[in-house]
Amino acid sequence: MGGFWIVKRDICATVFSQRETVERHFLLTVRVPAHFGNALPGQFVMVRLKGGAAPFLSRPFSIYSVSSRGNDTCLEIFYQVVGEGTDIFSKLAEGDLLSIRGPLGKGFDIPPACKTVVLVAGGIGVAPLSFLAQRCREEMGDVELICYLGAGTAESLAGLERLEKICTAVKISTDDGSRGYRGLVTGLFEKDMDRYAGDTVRIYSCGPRAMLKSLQWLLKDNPAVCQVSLEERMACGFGACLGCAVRIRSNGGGFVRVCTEGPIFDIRDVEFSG
Amino acid sequence: MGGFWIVKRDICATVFSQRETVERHFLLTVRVPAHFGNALPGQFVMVRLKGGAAPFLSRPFSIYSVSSRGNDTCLEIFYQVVGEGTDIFSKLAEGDLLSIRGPLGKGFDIPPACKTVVLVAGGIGVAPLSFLAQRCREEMGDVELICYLGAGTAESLAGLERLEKICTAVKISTDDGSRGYRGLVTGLFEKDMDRYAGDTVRIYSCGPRAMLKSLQWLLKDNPAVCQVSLEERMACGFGACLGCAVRIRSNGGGFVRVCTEGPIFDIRDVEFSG
Amino acid sequence: MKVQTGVDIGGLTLKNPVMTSSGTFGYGEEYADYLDINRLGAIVVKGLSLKPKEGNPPPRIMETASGMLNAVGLQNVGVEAFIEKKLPYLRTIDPAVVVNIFGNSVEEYGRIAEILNDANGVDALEVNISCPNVKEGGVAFGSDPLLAGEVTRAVKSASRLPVIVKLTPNVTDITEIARSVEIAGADAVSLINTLTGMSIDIEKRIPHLKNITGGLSGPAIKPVALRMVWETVKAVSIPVIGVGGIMSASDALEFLIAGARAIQIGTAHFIDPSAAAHVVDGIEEYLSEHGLEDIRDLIGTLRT
Amino acid sequence: MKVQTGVDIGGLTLKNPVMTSSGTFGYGEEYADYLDINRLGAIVVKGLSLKPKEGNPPPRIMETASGMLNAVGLQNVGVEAFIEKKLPYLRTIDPAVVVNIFGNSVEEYGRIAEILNDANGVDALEVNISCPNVKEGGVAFGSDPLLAGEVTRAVKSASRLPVIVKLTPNVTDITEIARSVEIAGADAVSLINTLTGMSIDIEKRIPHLKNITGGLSGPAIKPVALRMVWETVKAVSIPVIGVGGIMSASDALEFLIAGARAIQIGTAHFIDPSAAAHVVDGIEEYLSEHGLEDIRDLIGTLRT
Ligand SMILES: Cc1cc2nc3c(=O)[nH]c(=O)nc-3n(C[C@H](O)[C@H](O)[C@H](O)COP(=O)(O)OP(=O)(O)OC[C@H]3O[C@@H](n4cnc5c(N)ncnc54)[C@H](O)[C@@H]3O)c2cc1C
Ligand SMILES: Cc1cc2nc3c(=O)[nH]c(=O)nc-3n(C[C@H](O)[C@H](O)[C@H](O)COP(=O)(O)OP(=O)(O)OC[C@H]3O[C@@H](n4cnc5c(N)ncnc54)[C@H](O)[C@@H]3O)c2cc1C
Ligand SMILES: Cc1cc2nc3c(=O)[nH]c(=O)nc-3n(C[C@H](O)[C@H](O)[C@H](O)COP(=O)(O)O)c2cc1C
Ligand SMILES: Cc1cc2nc3c(=O)[nH]c(=O)nc-3n(C[C@H](O)[C@H](O)[C@H](O)COP(=O)(O)O)c2cc1C
Ligand code: FES
Ligand code: FES
Repeated sequence: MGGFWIVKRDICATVFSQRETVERHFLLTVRVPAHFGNALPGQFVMVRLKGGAAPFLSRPFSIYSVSSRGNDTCLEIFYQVVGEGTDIFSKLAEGDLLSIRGPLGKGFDIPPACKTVVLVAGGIGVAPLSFLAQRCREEMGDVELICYLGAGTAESLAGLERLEKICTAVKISTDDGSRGYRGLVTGLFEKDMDRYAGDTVRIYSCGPRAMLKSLQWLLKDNPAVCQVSLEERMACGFGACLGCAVRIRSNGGGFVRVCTEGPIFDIRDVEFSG
Repeated sequence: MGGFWIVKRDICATVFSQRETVERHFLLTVRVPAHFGNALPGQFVMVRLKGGAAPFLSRPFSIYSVSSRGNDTCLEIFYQVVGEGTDIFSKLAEGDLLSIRGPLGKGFDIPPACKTVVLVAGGIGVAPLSFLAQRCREEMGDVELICYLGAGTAESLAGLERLEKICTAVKISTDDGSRGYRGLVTGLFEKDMDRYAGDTVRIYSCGPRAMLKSLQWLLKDNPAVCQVSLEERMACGFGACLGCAVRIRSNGGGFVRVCTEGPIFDIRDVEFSG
Repeated sequence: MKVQTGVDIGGLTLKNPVMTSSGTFGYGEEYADYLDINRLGAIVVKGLSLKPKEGNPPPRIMETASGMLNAVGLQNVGVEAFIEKKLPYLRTIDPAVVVNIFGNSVEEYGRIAEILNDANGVDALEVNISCPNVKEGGVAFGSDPLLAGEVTRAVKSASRLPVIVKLTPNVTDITEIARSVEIAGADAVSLINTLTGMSIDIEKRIPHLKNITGGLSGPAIKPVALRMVWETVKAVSIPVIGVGGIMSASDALEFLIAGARAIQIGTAHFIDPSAAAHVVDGIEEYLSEHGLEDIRDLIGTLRT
Repeated sequence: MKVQTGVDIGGLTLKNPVMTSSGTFGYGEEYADYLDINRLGAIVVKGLSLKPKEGNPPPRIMETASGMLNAVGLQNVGVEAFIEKKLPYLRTIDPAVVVNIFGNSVEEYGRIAEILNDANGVDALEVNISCPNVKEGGVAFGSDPLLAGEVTRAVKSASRLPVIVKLTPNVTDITEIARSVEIAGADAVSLINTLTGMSIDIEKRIPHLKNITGGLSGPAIKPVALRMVWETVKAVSIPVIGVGGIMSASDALEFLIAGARAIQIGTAHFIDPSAAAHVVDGIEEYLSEHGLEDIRDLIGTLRT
């Protein structure tokens, strides 16, 4: 009940900077307490304007990076404007105050013996995967990092710059073919898929539900372990409201909480039709 | 339906500056369209954060001044923080956007033959009276302007500086006697009251309801005309919601709308007990 | 794309489904300078009684989270003064004019309806059996299916105009009341009126409203209004008009998709007096963006 | 000034009137890291049924203006697993433990109450006859005074514990239900549960919630909750617990002044998990600033 208790309280964080990277995608940097340095890739935070009336509920965002800048610890969130809440956040500027809860949830699982890390990112799903790639590069030296990155058009490819610095290879798909492979990122991944098998390969994915569902189907005969980050509407983010239910196949096929038992799941355990 | 129609639409105004003058009293300056130059002392505006969720309803504020600064017309509002809405407004800074409706309501009535203008201001009630004093000085040359200004303590005397520049005399009262007369401003006024009679004298007042009520009582045998600015909770400010009812004695003793039939009333017509 | 936005409300034809709600739009003229009134489908005027009514003592309103409480108490000029002083203006404008009425007794409702038969310029009646802020009439009629039916019958048999009955949300089952007024001959129902609420000044330990309780309106109540509209659409065959917390075209579209034939905008006007015009624009845009040529292809298309 | 904040709720003694509300505080342990749980008067756990219940399919929640809709559907571990896995933690903490229960039939309510008689560490029962999100049980019992009374009698005769009955606001007259459960032996009532609401995705033209409708909670409903508490306080002699939209000490004080003997905090915990502790602090401050030595000198002091 000592330090640990204080650590979990919602913190008041100051916006350090914000900029639009590609259309309607914002990179938000906030100053946070040093313990955020322990955050794991795949974990998320709940964000709200300090004292603001709208949005009413906090919004969940994956951690895009945590880094030290001088004496400060900075948390990056990378998000797309899709509705009222993200629209309000897009107007944040330096000095504005946020209420932040986290880091929350489970992180990705990375076995030390892993030699090849494959990322399949759809749109803003790149956020947790980019953090994962960064950590892998930092902690696992010359691990092979292959990223499949999909977006609607060349102009909306999010997070590419950073991934290109970290990854062994970044393979791009766009729906309209304006850059890279023309089609869905799962189609691009499918062409290489047979190369990714065995105990030393791990696949990680995040993106729209339909994309994860087709990835699940693609992998049905491939033994490689694949973890995905799921999204669901959340009220609390720490297991109390039961709002973020998702159906899984194990454990008798019941509902689990994305915020607590997830957001990272084995892709084979997710019931996408449920 | 031409120019006039456009004039009355809610305008989007930019905050020019804001500062705290005395404790919990803020002077807010916003850039407004040029037609605000026609505003009359006693008129008010309804104010809301542009696009903000709280406060939900606009808040009414008297016009404290309108002036040209270069090519801009600037509206000043002088307000006290008393609740949620004014607390939110107190955080406004340069560049923030407001939605402003007005000028609304009727202004004070100043007969050209008036030689002596007496102001009785309680607390932030100084706002419309200061604007009135300013206009009188501008338009009526050497009119005698006597202001009775009351506050809780010397530190909370609002608007004094400006009034001292405009008025022939400013007489001060504080509840605790920390400056000027010790007691209520109506007590201070009462001592001089007999001097204010006749057709060339006009009395104007604004302040807490209890103060106006006792002023009404003081003036019961004094024939001088006295107008007061009343306050009531408002939703629309232009006569549509009937939220701002106040009981008057004329017209069969019914309710009238502060926003439309007021906010300026003859003190003898107001039913303070109703 | 030019879209067709006209709707028919039990014999009342509107060029678009956007109406103003009673008590929030005065007698229309208050808004003349604030928006182009002629863009609206219909105007519903402040509730009228047989005799003028002075309403409740102040304070009458109070802000709440995303909403407001009001206890105006149906202050109005009375039906005679309305015809003489307010109707002339309303005759000069384009939207349909709907007169909201209420009485102290079943007979009084009928009597007002009768008087309005001779008034040129009134296109429909809206019968308020749902005001929470007056002792007589109001909610007592609206929460009892039998009384609600009786009032409806009295107005219908007295009036030559289409009759809309306005329902209260302060009931266990709003569809029961809706069915009862449908059977009694109502041409349409509008819902919801305000939810009864309260707010307290903790310093003075008195209610913020002199009337103690008041009617809650605004975005806070929208989810309740939308649910009740959806339930009622399934329960009756007469048109349903959706009211409650509509601030934007997107809110209005929720009601239309749920099956409302038209919508009314109330409290939003206090926040932005031209709110209704923006809703008209937004509905048209949505229709053409979604390739819908006729608003009737949108109404009631919720998939559940 | 040291103030006395203890209250008695029909035999259940609380060191202060601040409780958490069912379904928003998990089984307590979820909050252990987020606030000093021992500051609270009582914890009400997530509603329990005889058998585990998996709840409704997602999406289960949606934000609304100053509120949220939920259709969790009473997902819970079941009474047996609760006793085995959740109660041990609850025995280690200081606040009173109130177990919220619901059943599919009158008998089932009684059966759960009976099972909990043997569970060490439970201080009172809260009987949920008001959940809008399940077909069985829930609101059907809560909107009929006779059924509400029957459920209350079944639980009272089966249980050795103080029994609080939790009422739904989705009724014409909440005092009628309150009086009925009082007569049936309830030791206290808590109100309100959520108002039934709905929200629609206008792009997909489907409800935002898979369950179509959900329960509205949060500040949006506070005025309605406060009004119902005030009405109920006047109608019954058993203690009333106020619930609905309480975000701050000032909100809680409104309910206490209106006559609530205690209050529950729900949705506010999602906005700030330590909300309840701030309310405890704020109430104490208010009492000492206002020279009130005992909270009982504040409760029910509204002047109307
Ligand atoms: C664990 C987790 C991590 C996430 N990480 C990121 C991230 O790094 N970057 C990012 O841009 N987004 C992320 N999201 C999604 C993000 O939370 C939503 O986009 C955001 O809450 C939308 O808020 P809004 O008010 O703008 O949209 P709303 O107006 O609430 O909704 C707009 C649209 O977004 C969908 N939506 C709303 N909330 C969620 C949600 N919680 N999950 C999925 N869809 C939702 C709605 O169904 C609707 O279609 C994450 C979600 C979760 C659960
Ligand atoms: C025509 C008019 C002109 C006004 N001019 C000024 C001005 O120049 N400067 C200034 O500081 N204030 C002025 N007021 C009062 C100002 O509108 C209120 O102080 C403000 O609305 C309070 O908002 P809030 O959200 O901070 O307070 P709330 O939290 O809403 O209420 C806090 C307290 O203020 C009182 N209050 C709230 N609204 C009003 C209101 N409309 N009228 C009177 N009391 C109210 C409440 O009863 C309560 O005691 C004027 C009011 C009117 C009607
Ligand atoms: C100030 C005010 C006055 C009202 N007066 C009436 C009235 O006279 N007759 C009536 O039927 N409804 C009246 N209502 C209810 C509204 O017409 C409408 O049903 C309700 O406010 C919900 O819609 P909204 O949330 O869009 O305001 C009034 C509402 C407000 C806010
Ligand atoms: C996510 C959620 C789950 C809830 N589950 C229950 C429940 O299991 N049993 C119950 O009696 N009430 C339940 N409620 C209702 C709350 O206990 C409370 O009565 C209601 O939310 C109003 O209070 P609030 O506005 O403070 O949240 C739930 C509410 C929410 C938001
Ligand atoms: S968000 Fe509340 S339990 Fe997951
Ligand atoms: S504020 Fe609406 S009528 Fe005066």
